[in-house]
Amino acid sequence: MVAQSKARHMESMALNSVFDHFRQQIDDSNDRRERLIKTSRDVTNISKKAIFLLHRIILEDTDDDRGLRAAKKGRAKLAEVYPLFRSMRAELVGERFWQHQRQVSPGLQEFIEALSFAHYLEHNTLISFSETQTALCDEDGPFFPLTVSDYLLGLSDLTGELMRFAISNISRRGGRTTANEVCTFVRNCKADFELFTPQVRDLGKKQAVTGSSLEKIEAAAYAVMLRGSEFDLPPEILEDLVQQTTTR
Amino acid sequence: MVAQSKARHMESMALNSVFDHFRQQIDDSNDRRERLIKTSRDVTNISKKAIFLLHRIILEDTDDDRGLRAAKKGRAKLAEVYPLFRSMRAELVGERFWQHQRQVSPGLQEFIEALSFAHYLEHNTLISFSETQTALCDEDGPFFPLTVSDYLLGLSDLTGELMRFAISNISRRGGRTTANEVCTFVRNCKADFELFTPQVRDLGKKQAVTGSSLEKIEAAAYAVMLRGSEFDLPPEILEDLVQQTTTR
Amino acid sequence: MDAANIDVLNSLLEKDSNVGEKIREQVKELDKKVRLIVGILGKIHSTPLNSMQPLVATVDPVLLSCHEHIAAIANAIPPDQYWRWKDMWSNDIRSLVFAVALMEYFKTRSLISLEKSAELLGIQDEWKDRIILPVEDYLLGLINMVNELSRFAVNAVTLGDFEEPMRISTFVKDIFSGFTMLNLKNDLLRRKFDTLKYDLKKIEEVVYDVSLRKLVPTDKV
Amino acid sequence: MDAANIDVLNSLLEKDSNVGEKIREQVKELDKKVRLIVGILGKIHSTPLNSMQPLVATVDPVLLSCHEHIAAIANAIPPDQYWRWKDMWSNDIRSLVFAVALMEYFKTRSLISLEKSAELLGIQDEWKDRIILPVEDYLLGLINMVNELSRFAVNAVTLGDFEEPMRISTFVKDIFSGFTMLNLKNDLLRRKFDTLKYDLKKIEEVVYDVSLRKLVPTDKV
Amino acid sequence: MDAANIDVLNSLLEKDSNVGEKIREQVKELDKKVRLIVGILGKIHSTPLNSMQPLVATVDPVLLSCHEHIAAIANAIPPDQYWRWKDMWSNDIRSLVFAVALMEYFKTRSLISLEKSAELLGIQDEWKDRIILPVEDYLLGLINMVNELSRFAVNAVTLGDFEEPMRISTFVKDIFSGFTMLNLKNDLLRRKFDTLKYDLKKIEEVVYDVSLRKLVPTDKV
Amino acid sequence: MDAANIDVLNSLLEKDSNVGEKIREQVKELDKKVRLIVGILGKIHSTPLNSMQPLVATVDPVLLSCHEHIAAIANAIPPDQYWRWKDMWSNDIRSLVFAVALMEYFKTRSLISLEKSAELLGIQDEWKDRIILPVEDYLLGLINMVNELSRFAVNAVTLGDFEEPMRISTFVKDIFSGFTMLNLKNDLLRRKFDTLKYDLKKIEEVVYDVSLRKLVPTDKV
Amino acid sequence: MDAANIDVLNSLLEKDSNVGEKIREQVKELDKKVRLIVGILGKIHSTPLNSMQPLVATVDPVLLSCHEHIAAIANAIPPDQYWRWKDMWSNDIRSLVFAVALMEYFKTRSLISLEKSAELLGIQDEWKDRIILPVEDYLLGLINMVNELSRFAVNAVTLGDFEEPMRISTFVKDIFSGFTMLNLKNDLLRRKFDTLKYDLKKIEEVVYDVSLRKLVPTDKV
Amino acid sequence: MDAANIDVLNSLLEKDSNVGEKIREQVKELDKKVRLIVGILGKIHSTPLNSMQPLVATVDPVLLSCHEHIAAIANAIPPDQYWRWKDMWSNDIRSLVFAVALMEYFKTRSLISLEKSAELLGIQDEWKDRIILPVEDYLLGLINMVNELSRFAVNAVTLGDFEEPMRISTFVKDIFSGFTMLNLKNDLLRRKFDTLKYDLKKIEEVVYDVSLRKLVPTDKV
Ligand SMILES: [Mn+2]
Ligand SMILES: [Mn+2]
Repeated sequence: MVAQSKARHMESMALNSVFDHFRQQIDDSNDRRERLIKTSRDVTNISKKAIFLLHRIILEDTDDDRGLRAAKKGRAKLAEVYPLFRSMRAELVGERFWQHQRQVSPGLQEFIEALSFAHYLEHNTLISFSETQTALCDEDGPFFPLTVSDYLLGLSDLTGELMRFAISNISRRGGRTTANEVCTFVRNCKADFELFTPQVRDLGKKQAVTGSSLEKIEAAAYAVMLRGSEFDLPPEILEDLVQQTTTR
Repeated sequence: MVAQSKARHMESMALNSVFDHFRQQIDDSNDRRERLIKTSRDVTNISKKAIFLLHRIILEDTDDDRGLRAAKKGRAKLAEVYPLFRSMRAELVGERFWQHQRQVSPGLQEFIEALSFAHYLEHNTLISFSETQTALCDEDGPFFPLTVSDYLLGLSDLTGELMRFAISNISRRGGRTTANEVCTFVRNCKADFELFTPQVRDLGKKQAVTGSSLEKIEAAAYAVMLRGSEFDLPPEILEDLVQQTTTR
Repeated sequence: MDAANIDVLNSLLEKDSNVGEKIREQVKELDKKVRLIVGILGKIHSTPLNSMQPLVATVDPVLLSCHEHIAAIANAIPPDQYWRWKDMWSNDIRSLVFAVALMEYFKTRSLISLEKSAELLGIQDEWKDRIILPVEDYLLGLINMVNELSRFAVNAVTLGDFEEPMRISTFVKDIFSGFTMLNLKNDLLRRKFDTLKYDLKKIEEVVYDVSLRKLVPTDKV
Repeated sequence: MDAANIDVLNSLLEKDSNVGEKIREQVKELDKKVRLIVGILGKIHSTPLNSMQPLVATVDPVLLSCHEHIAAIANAIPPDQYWRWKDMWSNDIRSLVFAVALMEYFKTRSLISLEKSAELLGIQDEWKDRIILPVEDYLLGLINMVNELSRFAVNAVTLGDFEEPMRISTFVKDIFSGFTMLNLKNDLLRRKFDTLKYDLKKIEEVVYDVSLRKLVPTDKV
Repeated sequence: MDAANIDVLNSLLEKDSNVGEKIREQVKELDKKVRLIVGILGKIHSTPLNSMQPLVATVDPVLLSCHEHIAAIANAIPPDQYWRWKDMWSNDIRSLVFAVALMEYFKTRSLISLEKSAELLGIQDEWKDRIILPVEDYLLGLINMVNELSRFAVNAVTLGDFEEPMRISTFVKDIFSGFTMLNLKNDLLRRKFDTLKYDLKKIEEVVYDVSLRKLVPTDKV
Repeated sequence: MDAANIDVLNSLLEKDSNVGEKIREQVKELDKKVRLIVGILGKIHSTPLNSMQPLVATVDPVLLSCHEHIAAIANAIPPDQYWRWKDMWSNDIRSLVFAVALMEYFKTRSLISLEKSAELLGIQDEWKDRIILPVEDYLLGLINMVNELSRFAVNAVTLGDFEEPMRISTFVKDIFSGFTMLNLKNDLLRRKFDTLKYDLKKIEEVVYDVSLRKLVPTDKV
Repeated sequence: MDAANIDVLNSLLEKDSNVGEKIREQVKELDKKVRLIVGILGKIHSTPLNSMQPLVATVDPVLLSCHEHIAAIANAIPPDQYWRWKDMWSNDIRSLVFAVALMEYFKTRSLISLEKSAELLGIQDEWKDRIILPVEDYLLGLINMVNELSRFAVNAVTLGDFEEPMRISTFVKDIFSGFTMLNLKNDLLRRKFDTLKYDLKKIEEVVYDVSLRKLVPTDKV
Repeated sequence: MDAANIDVLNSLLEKDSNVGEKIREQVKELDKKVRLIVGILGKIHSTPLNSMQPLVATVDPVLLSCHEHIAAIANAIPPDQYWRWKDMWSNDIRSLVFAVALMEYFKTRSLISLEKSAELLGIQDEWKDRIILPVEDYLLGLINMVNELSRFAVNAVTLGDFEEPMRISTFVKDIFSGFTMLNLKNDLLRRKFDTLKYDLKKIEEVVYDVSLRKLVPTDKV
C-alpha cells in the first residue's frame, strides 16, 4: 500500500512538472501579448502626432511644393516608429504574428493612416499595397507581414483626414481645386473599397464613415461653386479680387 | 498698411507661441496618461499572478499554518508591484492623482483584491482601510491617496476569489468548517458593502456578482451538511472514515 | 467589517458627500447666472455695432457676481482635488470663457489670454491646488466663441455692417492656426475643433460675398 | 486605386478565401465525425465496466478517419498561419482531445499527455508551422473529460460499481492540482477551470456516500 | 392566496387592462387624423402666401373631429391616472399643438398661448384629473413649429416671397429668447431646444441672403 | 412670448421641479432605511428559527420610521399626480412589501394581503389621489420574497432545520398557483413571474433532499 | 406617384395589415387557453401517479377548444404566407406540443410522433400552404417536456414513488440519444438541446440517490 | 425515438439545410453583381448629364445577368416558402429596385412602378409561391433612390448643372406626397420614410440657392 501511494505521489509530481511547463508557456505568451499591446499604443500615439503635424505644415503656406515638404517632415516623425517596429519583429517571428495579430493591428492601422496621408500630400495618389509593404521594412527585411485588412482599414481612416484637409483648405488660394480633387479622390476610394467589404471585416462600418466624410466634402465643393456663380468672371480672378480686399 | 500687416504678423506669431505652449502641456499630460495606463496594466498582471499563487499554496497542504505561509509567499509576489507604485508616485504628485485617477484604478483595485485575499488567508478577517493604506506606503510615505471607492471595489472582487477558495477546499479535511466560515464572511461582506452602494459607483453591479458567489458557497455548505446527515456520527469522524477508504 | 473600519469609511464618504453637496448648491446658482450671461450675449446678433459696448457692459455685473460662487466652490474643494469635482461645473466655466473672450473681442478685437480669462472669472492664483482654469476648458470656450462669431458675421452684414466680417475673418484665422499647433486625442476637444473648420469656411463665404459686391459691378446682383 | 494594386489585393484575398473554403469543407466533415465520436462516448454512462473496452474500441476507426481531415486542413494552411484559421475547428480539436483523454483513462487510468493527444489526433510534428495542438485546447479538452467523469462517477454507482468513483477521484484530484499551477486571464480557460471545482466536489460526494455506506452500519440507510 | 384574494387582484389587473384597451382604440383613430393634419400642413411649402388661408382652413374640420377622440380618452381614464397613460398619445398631442401654433402664426403672425392650444385641442378644464395639456408638450409642439418655419423661410424665397423670412425671423427670435428665459430641467425639452438654435441660424442666413442681394427694402430687415 | 406668458410657464415648470426636489429628498432618506431593513432581513439566512422572532422584531421600529417619509412624499405630490412621480420610489415600495411579506411569513406562515401591506407601509386611504400601493408593486414585492425564501430553504437545512423547507414549499406552491391564475399583462411582472419557477424548482429539490434522507417524518412532506 | 398606383400600393399594404389583425385576435385567445393547459399540467408535480390520468384528462377539452383558433389562423393566412406570420404564435405551438407529448408520456410512456402531434393540435394536412407543424417547433416542444420531466423525477421521489425516475431516465436517455443523431443547424434548437444534458444529469442523480439507498429493486435500475 | 423516426426528422432537417445552402450560393454571386451595379451608379455624382445615358447603359448587362441568380433562387425555394428565406437576399432586392428606379429616372424623369421593377429584376409571375417583389422592398428601394438623388442635386450644381435640382425637386416632392398617402404600418418602412423629409429639405435648399442667385430662369422653379 505504501509503495502504491508512493507511485501515486510520483505520478502526481510528474504531472505537476508538466503543468509547470504549461504555466511557463502560458505566462510567456501572455507577457508577450502585454508587451505588444504597449508597443502598439506607442505606435498609435506617434502616428497620431504625425497626422497632426501633416495638417499643420500643409496649412502653413500655399507654395506649390508644400505637399512634398509636409510629407518629408511627416515621414521624419513617423521614423520614430521604426525602433518600435523592430522590437515587435523579435516578438512576432514565425507563427507568432498570427497569434498576436489583434494586438498589432490598432497601431499598425494608425501608422498606415499617417503614412498614406503623407503619401497623398506628396503624390496626390493612394499609396499602394506594395509601397506600404516597403515602408514596413528595414535593411533586415519586413518587420512583419502586412495584411490586406490592416492596409484597407488604415486607408479607410485616411478619408476622414482628407475631409479635414479639404475643408480647412477651402477658403485658401487654390482651395477650390483641392476640394474638387479630394472629392474625386475620396469618391473613388469609397467605390474601390466597396468591392472589398464582403471580405474585410469592419470595413463596411468604416465605409459608412467614409460616406459621411464624402458628403461633407461634396457640400463644401458645392458651396464654393455656388458662391462664384453670381459673377461673370472666372473663379481665379474672383479669388484675386477677394484677396485684395481682405489683405488691405 | 505694411506696418499694420507686420503688426498682424507679430500678433499671429505671439499667438502661435502661446499655442505652442498649450501643445506642450497637452502632450505632457497625454504622455503621462499613457505611461500610467501601461504601469497600471503591469500592476494588474502581477496582482493576478499573486492571486493564483495564493490559491495554489493554500490548496497544497492542510496544516494549520498554511494560511500564514500562503500569505507570506503571496505578499512576496505582490512586492514586485512596489517599484511600479514608486514610479507612479512621481507622476501623481499634487493634483495629478485626481487628474489621472481613472488610469490608476484598474491596477490598484486588482492589487487590493490580491492583498485582501492574502490578509484573509492569514487572519480570517477583512483588511481594514487603514491597513490597506499602510500597504500603499514605503519609507517615503504613501504612493498616492487611497480612495474609498478603490478600496471597496477591490474588496468586492475578493468575494469571488473566496468563493473559488471555499468550493475547491470543500472536500478536503476541514473543508466544511472553511465553507461555513467563508459563507458567513461573504454574507457579512455583502451586507456591509450594501450600505455603501449609493455612494460608490459600480459597487451595485459588483454586489450582484457577490450575491451569486454567496449563493454558490451556500449551496456548497448545504451539500456538505446534507451528506453527513444520514449517519448518526459527528462530521469529523465521518470525514476520518472516508479518508480511510480513499487512501487505501 | 469591524465598526471602526465602517466608521472610517463612513466619515470619508460623508466628507466627500458634503463637498459634493456644497458644490452642487453653488453650481445651481452659477448655472442660472451663466444662462443669464449667455442670454444677454445672444442679443449681439440684432445689435448694431455702436450699441455693442452698452450691451456688453450689462454683462459685467452678472459676471462679477459669479466670482462669489467660484470662490465658494474653491473653498469647498479639498486641496489637490480639483480634477475630482470639475465635471460638475466645467460646462459653466467654458461658457464663461466664451463670454469673456467674446467681450474682449468686442472691446479690443484681440484674443483673450488664458491668464486674463482666469482673472476675469475670479479664479485666484493662490487657489491653484483647488481650482484652476485648465487649457482644455479655455480652448473649448474659445471654440464656442468662434461658433458664435461665424453667426455674428452673417448678421452683421444683414445689419449693414460690411467691415466686421473682415475683422472676424482675420481674428478667427489666427485662432484656427493656433489650434492646428495642437496634438489632440479623439476626444471632445478634437470633435469641437473639427467644427471650427466649418465656422472658418462660413466666415470666408461672407467675406467673399461682401468684398465681391463692393468690387464687381454686375448687372445680375 | 490603380488596377495593379486592385489586382494585388484581389489575388491576396482570393488566396485567403480559397484557404478558408478548403478548410470549411474539411471542417464540415470533421464536425460530423466528431459528433459521432461524442455520441458513442455518451454511452459510457449506461455501460458496465466490463463492456467498456469494446465500446471504446468502436471509436478507434472513426478517430482514425479524422486524420485525413486534419491532414487536409494542415495542407490547406499557408506556413505560419495556424493561429489565423484555428477558430474554425478548435471546438472539434477540443472534443477530440476530450475523446482520446477519456479513452486513455479507461485503458490505463492515467492522464494522456499533450504529445500523445497530438499523435492520436494525427497531428504530425513536421506540420508545426501550420497545425499544432496548443496548450489551451489540450487543457480545455481535459476539462471536458473531467466534466464527463463526474457524471460517470454517479452513473457507475447506479450500475453497482463502487470502486470506479475512488479511481476517478484520485485521477481528477491530480488534474485539478495541475490546473492550480497555472496563471490564467479572465478568459474561456479560466471560466472552464472554475467548473472543475464543481466536478471535483460532486465526485467527492459520491466517494463520501459510497465509502460511508460500506463502513457505517446504520439502520437509517 | 385564497380565491377571494385572487379575484380582487384579478379585477384590479383587469380594470387597468381595459383602460389600456379603450385608450389604444381611440389613439389609433386619433393617430390617423393627426397624420392627415400634418400631411395637409406639409403643403405650405409649395403654397404661395395668398393661398395659405384656404389651405389652412381645410385643417379645421379634421382638427374638430379630433375632439371626440380626446374626449373619449378623457372618459376612459380613471380619476387621477392621467400621468399613468399619457405616453400613449403624447406624440399626437405635440403634433396637434404644432398644428394649431402654425395655423395661428399664419392667421395672426403671433404665438399661440398654452390655454388657447388646450382649448383648440378640445381639452376641457373640468377633466383636469384625467387629461390636461402639460407645459412640456406645449413647448415641444412649439419647437416642432419652429423647425417647420425654418424650412418654410427657405421655400418662401424660392416662391419669390422675400418678406416672409423677415417676419419669421422676428417671430422665431422672440420665441428663442423666450425659451432662454425658461428654467428647463427636462432632458428631452432641453435637447430639443438646442435644435432651435440651428433653425434660427438657418433663418438668419436666409435673411442675410435676401438682404445682401437687396431683395427687400432695407428698413424691413 | 411676452413676459407674463414666460412667467406663467416658468412658474409651472418651477412647481414641477420643486415637487421633484422635495420627493427626491424624502426618497433619499427612505432609501437608507429600506436598505437597512433589507440588511437586517439578510441575516435570516444565518439565524436559527428560535432566534427569528427577535431578529424580525428589530425591523419594526425602522419600518415605522419609514411612514414619515412616505407621508412626506404623499404631501409633496400634487393631487392627481401619483403616476407622474412614482418611478422615483417604487423600488423602495417593492422592497418594503418584500419586507412586510417576509415578516408576516415568519410570524404567521401566511401570505400578507395587499390591504395589510399598504397599512403596514403607512399608506393611508385618504391619500388615494396622491399615493397608493398599486397591484404591480405588491406582486413584485411578493416575488422578491419568494426569491429570498428559496435561498432561505437551503440555508435552513445548513443550520440543521429540516422542517422549514416543507413549510416554505407549501407556502410558495400556494403563491405560485395563485400567480398562474392572474391575468398578467404587465411585461416586467410576467418576466419576474418566470423566475418563480426556478425558485419553486430549487425548493422542491431541497424538499427532495430532505425527504429522500428521511430527515423529516414522512407525513410532513 | 399617380392615384391609381397609390391605390394599388395601399390595398396591398392594407391586406397585410388585416391579416395581421385577424391573426392577432386569434392568438390572443389561443394564448389564454395555452396558459390554462400549462397551468393544469403544472399540477403533475404534486399529483400521485394514480391520480394522474384524471388530471391529464381535464386538459383534453381545452386542447380541443384550441383547434378552432388554429383553424381560424389557418383561414386568415393567405396562401404561401405561413412563414411570414408564424412567429406570432409559434410559442403557443411549442407549448401545445409540450402538452401533448407530456400527456402521451403519462398515457403510454412513449414518445409522441410529429404526425400525431400535428393531429392532436388539429392541424390539417390540406392547409399545408398556410399552416404546418415545422420540425423545429416539434423538437422544441419535446425539449420543454424533458425539462418538465426532470423536475417531475425529483417530485415523484418526494411523493414516495421511486420507480418513476427509472422510467423517466430510460425515456429521456432515448430522446437524448435521438437528438444526438440529428443534424441540428438551427441555432435556437442547438442551444436548447444543450439544456437537455442538464436535465439528463439531474435525472441520473435522482436515480443514483434512489438506487444508492436501495429504494428500488436492483433490476429496475 | 426509433430509427425510422430519426430518419424522417433528419431528412426534413436536411432538406431545409440544403435549400439554405443553395440559396446562399446564389446570393453570394448576386451580391457581387449588386455591389458592382451600385458601384457604377455611384459615378453619377461626377458625371455630367450628357454622359449619363452611356454610364447608365453599362448597368444593363450586369442587371440582366442578375436574372439567372434570381431564377436559381426561385428554383431552390420549395413551394410556399418564400417568406421563410427572403431575409437572405432582400437587401439585394432593395438595391436592385434602387438601381432600376434611378435608371428609370435618368431615362424618363418618371417613377418606376412596382410591376415594372419586378419585370426588370426578372421576377416572373408564375413563381409567385416562391419569389415575389413585396411592396415593402419596392418602397424601401424607392427611398434609397431619393436618398441618392438628394446627394445628386448637390453634385449636379457643383458640375455646373443648375436645372437638374429643379427636376429632382419636382420628382421627389411627388414621391413624398405619395408616401404620405400610404398607410405605413411596417416599422422599418416608417422609420426610413422619416429620412425622406431630410432629403426633401436638402433638395429644397439647393433649389433655394440656385433660384436666389437667379441661376435658372424663374419659371423653372
Ligand atoms: Mn484619423
Ligand atoms: Mn478576481
